[in-house]
Amino acid sequence: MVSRQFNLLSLLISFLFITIYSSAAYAKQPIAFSHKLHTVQNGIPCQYCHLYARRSFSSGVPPVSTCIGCHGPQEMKLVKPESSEVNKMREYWSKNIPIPWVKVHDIPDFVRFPHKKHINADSDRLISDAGGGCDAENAPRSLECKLALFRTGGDERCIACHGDVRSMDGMKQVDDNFGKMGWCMECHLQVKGAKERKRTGNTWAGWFHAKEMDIEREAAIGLINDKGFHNPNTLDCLTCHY
Amino acid sequence: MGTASGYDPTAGKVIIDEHIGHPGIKATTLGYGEINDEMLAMLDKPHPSYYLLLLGFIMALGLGALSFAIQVDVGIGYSGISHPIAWGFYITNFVFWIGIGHAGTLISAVFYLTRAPWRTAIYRSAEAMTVFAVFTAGLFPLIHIGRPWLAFWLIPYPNERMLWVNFKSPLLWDVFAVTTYMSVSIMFFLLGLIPDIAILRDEAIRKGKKLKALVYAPLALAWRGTNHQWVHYMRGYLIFAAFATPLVFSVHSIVSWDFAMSSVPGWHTTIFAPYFVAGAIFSGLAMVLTVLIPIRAVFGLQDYITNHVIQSVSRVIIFTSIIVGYAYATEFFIGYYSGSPYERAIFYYRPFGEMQSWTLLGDNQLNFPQIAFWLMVFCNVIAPIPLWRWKVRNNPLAVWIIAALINVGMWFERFNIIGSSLQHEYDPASWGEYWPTIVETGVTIGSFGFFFTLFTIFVKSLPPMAIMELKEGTKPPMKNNVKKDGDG
Amino acid sequence: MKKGLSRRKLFKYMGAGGATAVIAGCEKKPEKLIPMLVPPTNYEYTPHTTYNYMTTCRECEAACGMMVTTREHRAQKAEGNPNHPINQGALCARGQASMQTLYNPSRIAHPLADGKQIPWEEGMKQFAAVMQTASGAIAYIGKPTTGSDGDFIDEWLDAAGGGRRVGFNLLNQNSLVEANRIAFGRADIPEYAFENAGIILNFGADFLESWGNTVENARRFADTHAYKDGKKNRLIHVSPHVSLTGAKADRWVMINPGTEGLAALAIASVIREEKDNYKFLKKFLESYSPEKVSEATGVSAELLRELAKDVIGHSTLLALGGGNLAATEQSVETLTAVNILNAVSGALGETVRFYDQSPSETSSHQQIVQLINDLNSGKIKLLIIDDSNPVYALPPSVELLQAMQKAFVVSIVSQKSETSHAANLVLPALTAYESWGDAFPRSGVRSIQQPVMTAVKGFDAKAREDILLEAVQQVNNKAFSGISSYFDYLQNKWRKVQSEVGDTGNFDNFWIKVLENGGIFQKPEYAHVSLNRKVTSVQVNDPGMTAKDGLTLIPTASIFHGDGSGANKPWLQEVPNPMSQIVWDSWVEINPDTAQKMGINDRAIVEVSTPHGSVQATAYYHFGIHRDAIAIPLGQGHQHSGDVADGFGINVMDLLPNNLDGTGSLTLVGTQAQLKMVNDKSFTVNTDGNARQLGRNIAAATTVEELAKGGDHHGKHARPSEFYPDRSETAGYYKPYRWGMTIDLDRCNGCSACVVACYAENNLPVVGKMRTAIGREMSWIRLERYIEGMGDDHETRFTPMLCQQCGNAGCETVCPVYATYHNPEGLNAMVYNRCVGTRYCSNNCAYKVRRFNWFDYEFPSPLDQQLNSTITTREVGVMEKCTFCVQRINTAKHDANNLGRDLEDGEVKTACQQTCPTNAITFGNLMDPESKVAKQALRNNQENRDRQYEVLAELNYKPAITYLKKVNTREIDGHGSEKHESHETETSHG
Amino acid sequence: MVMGNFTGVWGIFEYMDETTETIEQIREKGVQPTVITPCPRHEIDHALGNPTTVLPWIALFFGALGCFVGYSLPAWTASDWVLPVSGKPILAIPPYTIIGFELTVLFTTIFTLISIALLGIIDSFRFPIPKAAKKYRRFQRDRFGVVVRCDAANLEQFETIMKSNGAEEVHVEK
Repeated sequence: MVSRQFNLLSLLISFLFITIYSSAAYAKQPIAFSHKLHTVQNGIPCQYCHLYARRSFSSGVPPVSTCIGCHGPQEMKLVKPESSEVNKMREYWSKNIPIPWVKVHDIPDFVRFPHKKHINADSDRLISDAGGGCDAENAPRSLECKLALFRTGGDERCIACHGDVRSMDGMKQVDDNFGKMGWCMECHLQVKGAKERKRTGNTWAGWFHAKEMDIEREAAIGLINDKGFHNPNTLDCLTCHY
Repeated sequence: MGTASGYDPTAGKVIIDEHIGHPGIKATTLGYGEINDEMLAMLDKPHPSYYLLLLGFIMALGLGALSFAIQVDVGIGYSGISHPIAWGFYITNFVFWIGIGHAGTLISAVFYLTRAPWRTAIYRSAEAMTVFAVFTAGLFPLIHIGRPWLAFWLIPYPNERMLWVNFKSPLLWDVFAVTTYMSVSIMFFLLGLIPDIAILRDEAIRKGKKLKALVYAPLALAWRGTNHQWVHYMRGYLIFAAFATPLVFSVHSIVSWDFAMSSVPGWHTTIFAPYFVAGAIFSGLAMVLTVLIPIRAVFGLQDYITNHVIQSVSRVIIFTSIIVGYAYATEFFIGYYSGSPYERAIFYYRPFGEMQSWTLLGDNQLNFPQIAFWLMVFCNVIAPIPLWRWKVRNNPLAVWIIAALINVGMWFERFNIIGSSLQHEYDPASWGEYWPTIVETGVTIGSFGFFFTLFTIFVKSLPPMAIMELKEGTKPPMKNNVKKDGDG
Repeated sequence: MKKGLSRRKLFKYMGAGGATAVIAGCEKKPEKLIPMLVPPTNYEYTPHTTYNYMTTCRECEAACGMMVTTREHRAQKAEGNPNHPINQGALCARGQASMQTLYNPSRIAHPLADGKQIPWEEGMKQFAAVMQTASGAIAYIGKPTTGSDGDFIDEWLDAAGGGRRVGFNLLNQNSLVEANRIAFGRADIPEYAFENAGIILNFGADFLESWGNTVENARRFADTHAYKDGKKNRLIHVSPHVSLTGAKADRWVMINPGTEGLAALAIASVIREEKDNYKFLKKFLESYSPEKVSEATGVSAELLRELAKDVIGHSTLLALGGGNLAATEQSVETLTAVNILNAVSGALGETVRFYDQSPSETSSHQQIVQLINDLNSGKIKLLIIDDSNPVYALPPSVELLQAMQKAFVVSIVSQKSETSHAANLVLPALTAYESWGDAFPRSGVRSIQQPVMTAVKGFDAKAREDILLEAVQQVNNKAFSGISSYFDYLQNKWRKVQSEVGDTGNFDNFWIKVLENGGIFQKPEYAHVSLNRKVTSVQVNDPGMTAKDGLTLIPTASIFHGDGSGANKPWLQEVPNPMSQIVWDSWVEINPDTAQKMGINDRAIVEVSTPHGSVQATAYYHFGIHRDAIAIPLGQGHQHSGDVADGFGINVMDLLPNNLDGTGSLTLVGTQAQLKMVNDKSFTVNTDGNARQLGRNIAAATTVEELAKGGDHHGKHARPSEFYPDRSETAGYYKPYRWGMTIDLDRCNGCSACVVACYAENNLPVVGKMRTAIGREMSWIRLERYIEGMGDDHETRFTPMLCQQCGNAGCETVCPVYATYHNPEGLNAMVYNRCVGTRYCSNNCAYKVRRFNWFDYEFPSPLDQQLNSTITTREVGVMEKCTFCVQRINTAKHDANNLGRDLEDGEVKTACQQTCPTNAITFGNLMDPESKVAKQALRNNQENRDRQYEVLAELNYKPAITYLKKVNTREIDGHGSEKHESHETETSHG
Repeated sequence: MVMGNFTGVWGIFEYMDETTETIEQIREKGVQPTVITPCPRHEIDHALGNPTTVLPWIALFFGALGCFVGYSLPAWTASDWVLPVSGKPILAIPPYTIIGFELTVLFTTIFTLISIALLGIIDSFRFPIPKAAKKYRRFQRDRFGVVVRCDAANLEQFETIMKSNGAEEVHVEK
């Protein structure tokens, strides 16, 4: 009797567990494309294929012509002429149908996420040190590590949010709460002056005229950067929601 | 036994016999067992007409639920609320039901503290009314808002968005005031019920009704009636009463600040808090009478809810009616005296409608707010005037008619405030009109259905009068009637 | 529509049931990522990025330059081409709505034969077959054109065996051209240099609505008429009807219909006497002395003399006439009289300048009449009609429809219309925004029209010229040899243009320059003209319309619908007419005095009948109309123009006879109508809650005298000291931006282009007539129209009302969830996805500029393709409002940030500001003392401080929008309506 | 102490004056009886020597706590993410007073209710009642009960007092 109840309970728990964590599984894609193969073994940088990342809001899914550029039609015997997965791509190409990839990293429609702002951001100037080093072994997705990756730039900057795509055979969401507001805020709070803006902006302004104090603080918290222009406000709601 | 109190035509005055329990309440001459049995008899298997009545109320409730379902499906736009009248029937209903919810706590807390013994017979029902009315009122913000599925965002809870709520918003005060009031009313109601449920439990066991006993036993919280329990209980009750009293006055004040804190002409006045509180008590007591006078007739409770009780409630109604009438007059005076063109315009608009010169030429038509205004004045200021006469107060039918009118009037008072001010705000180019649609009417009917369904179920499932307090108010059984010899 | 219980609905029901608990099963259906097969290679393309293409607006004949914003290869927003000399970056409401020409749901998607869908091949076969049999008996009705397409069609008709082209334009300027020929020997339309005028006498020309190029007129008029340096030039409106133009006038002189010419000559006679010039006119003008015409015109001789004195005292005069009000039987004579007045007062060469060449093409109604006769007699076998809609726009008494049945009618159109409905064969044409073309509207302006996108998906259409080319090449293989498409033809034409403008370089380079620039623009050359001595032979008579039985019917040209082509655009139906504030309808303007005498209520349904027909429409009380006249706007009452147009309002053309004036143009004014009240209530929807501002100073005005006094200017008063410190003292606040706006009410003429621009930019849904009736219109900016005074001496004021981005906003504090708050850049932020929809903010907004999504509004396909992808499209239950086009601010900031700098003044333009023809709206950073907006808004500004005010400043909401008062040249007598002294309020002090 | 091992006397009374008399006599013996009544009566309280309760202090403590939370929660949330609204101060005391008041009332009442229940439970251990008395079903209706816990030696003494005062029934539990 007891054991049956226990079984039922454990079934329920595991069901919930699976439903909640199923997002961490690889999404089923029309073609078993391996990021690992392309990036690590062949050394292709992210922005070779996702070519709009530095220029646009969207990073851009590579057009099929990019794939065919290396793999070529089967008769040309370029790269992997016999691979069945690559042939799937060739079939799409020959039929003039774009590949219906499944979107893994999705953010709600009411959020404006400009890839270009993040790719082009001058991390040294904008991001303050989170304090504490990155423990890449035990906590690769900790805030410190993400910031470290971001500051490294290049492909590492992509990894900061999308996870280590270079180790993935398919594509999966690494952070469970990817695209949630708190997840974004984690890093947005690390921008110079952001915490000060958020917390102490001017709590007492209503009761004490705090002009001098604030102007001093403004310089101290780095609202104005070394080039003399104003750092972007990463905390304003209208930065992302409009 | 004789009449406890009454009008003696020969003497031409009311004769109150000071020696019998509480003057005017016959039940105070009954014995403990007698009270117990009579009260429990009320919970006996009901007459078939009871189910018919209940069915009617449930159908009204169903109509409301259906209307709301349609509204959620099609969009809030299926109601008549619009621009610039963004609040309409729903907020009117909300304020109305919150107002109804004031009588219970007022009677059970304020009159407890002021030791008004005539409350004993009616406070349980009034408290139940409070709880149900606040339930009903609490539904309306959900019905009203555009995205009810996100209503939980109004609660300050830690979330991954790192966002909190705006404590400067009067609506958030409302959230706190209404939830606190709801919690306190429910707790107060349950607190009062504990000894009575223990009675029910023991009676059920005594009569061998095991199922009932099983239901009542946990609700009675192991109540034994020992002196230790009584000490905590009575002190706790006093604390509840002491804290509920300011709460009663605060809730409707805070509801009134939903309006008074805005800059809408006709809303932005300091008189709103007392005005709303008086109105709430006014409407709440009227609802008590509207509900209890029929119950008294059906159950034959003339010994408990005597004419004296009705008279006492009527007196408070007269008093609050005067306050409300005075507030109406003050609003107009301030509107005039402020010199603000916006205020003056709105207080012209409420009674008389569009001013000739507001439109290009003429077209002075009577509109919904004007109907609401004159109904309000008639029902709230003029209709209670006959209550000044003792004869009217002593006639339950007349009192019931007046109380029902007051309920109508108070509903229209809220509509008058909400509906008319929003129609004529600052920018004349954005003035508009408001007419409810079938959805709002359906939900409004449904809210009455909800309230009365709950109340009807209550009447037959829990003792509608506090048995324990009735006993407390009556003469205790004495072997040697040395000190009191009231059996006249 | 989805069937069954969708996910959102499920959530809704659950939410409704209180079960808002987070459930594990609420996973989203994964979205698909569809890449491109091949990225465009011939030019750089980046998704989510704006590309602008220069083209030419073809909504009317004015040919304004247009810059179309495209994203993902979809045109999303039309703006004026800033290089273009005519409109200089601005567009009117119709130009803004051109995107709905492109994405109109009532566009024709497939070739139709007798209303049935057929494949293209079959359609072309039918067309070619008919062409072959009809050789030589072909007629083409098209919009009058100034570009190469006119030549093309002429050549095409030759190649097809001969035929004739008839231009059709209801509101043409033929009478003016003819009058100019008579008076100055130039059959041309001159340039009207408003900016040189000291006083403008307008004899009924609606130059801000329908007469000439309204965008250019508005700009140049505002430049002279707006208050500047302590003075203001006046516009005097001499007309039986106050239109939008009349509303902007400083004085309205009510005149009997059709007698403008008499008045003009009377004024001219006084001026001539004073100046003693033009001796040959002495005798002629003496016969039109003020005393003699006073009775016919209904204007006292003293007033005419006073006007003449004004003209002399404020030279140079610009006298204007023409348009629909002048379209009487003696329109040529009337306009000749205006020409005489211009000449006598010395306006020639100053304010009225003729170009050295006259490119304008004349089209006259007479040609149509001739065509109808030929159709009836069987001389025309094939009739080709393009996007013009003569079946709708001509009175039924012309009997075009009956005549069309005698021939095979091919309609090559993009939009459904009454004409295409009557056609035997309908071939879907591309709109002007998907095809090539050009326009040469006047000397020195050569404007190119290039496709800004490929054909809208789902519409199997071809360019009009290409259809014709293909058909003629099927019939005649020698036709257009070497030309495979109209594009080739056009390029050949532009090779000639290249040589004309003296460019000797490579044509490809020239062509790219043209496309980048939107055309080739040169300074116009002017020719000297003088008054013809033969003008004395012109006889101006008293038409005596007022003496006749009945009321004179004046069809007015609508600012939105033109001759009816605007009616199928949802935006133009939804945006209230600036004068009447009525939407989705027609109305009969009637003077209240007349109406009350006849017992007709405001908004009653009246039956208007003439000998030629009768219609039922809503009576609208309008002070600005002659007591013996009624006015009905053109453009509504369609029957076969798609769902948006059909069944709304009435077509005034049903009432008109087939009368012609001296040039063969249709006369619009002169029919006598009878009025009868049918029902005293009507379902006409107007968006203004009240036409009166009750002394509340929302649309404030001052006078020149007042300003000259100075002294008590409001700028002197500092802002009241505050209990709480200013937000600019908060860390991070207003640094470096505090966005602000000024709106100059003296420049605003109520054209409502800003309103349509806002619809286009911000994905505002169109809600329709029923929902507008209960106040559900979604417009973020509305043009408030207030009427001051009573009777003839009334004044109309316009105020664009949009979110004021208040410093101490009423809306913010009442929101329980911080969905709206004061942003560090001074914007009143609205976070749509945080909103739960309590709507308290809307209640507490004194300006009532917040709009609520009562439903999930639909954008019927293909209108959804126009949606701006840079902002969120809001869902049901969410409040929305203007945030100064924050998407534009953010986009500009992204770019500036990448360049490592702050934004500069003028870098961000809001949609309303961008399109304003008169530059009434200025937007920018208030913290930058050098910015244009700061100069206008700051209290220490010498020039503007006397005019600055904030709407409802006494509420201390501290709006970020500063209005500049309208400047009147006279006092409007005592706010007629506000006898009730309680409504008098102090002027607000900022 | 275990509930089962109750040693003492309990009696059932019909009349209140007899009950009070009994209580007074028992107390004279130095024993505090537990009295079961259908409703609270001051006479019985007086007879028992006006017992008091710790409840008001609990209410005071939680009321103060509620008040503190009511002010500090809004103040902390407002300054955790500064979002200025309508030019109002970030820490605005008047609106927070409302929250403070509401939470004071809420905390007080919730904890009063909980305390009544808890104190009742504690007292039922401190002053146990024999099982038979619990099963007697007329105390809630119209009978008074007096329960005396005592050593076996004193049982008779209390039984006599009760009987002499006219108890309906007297039970001795050993």
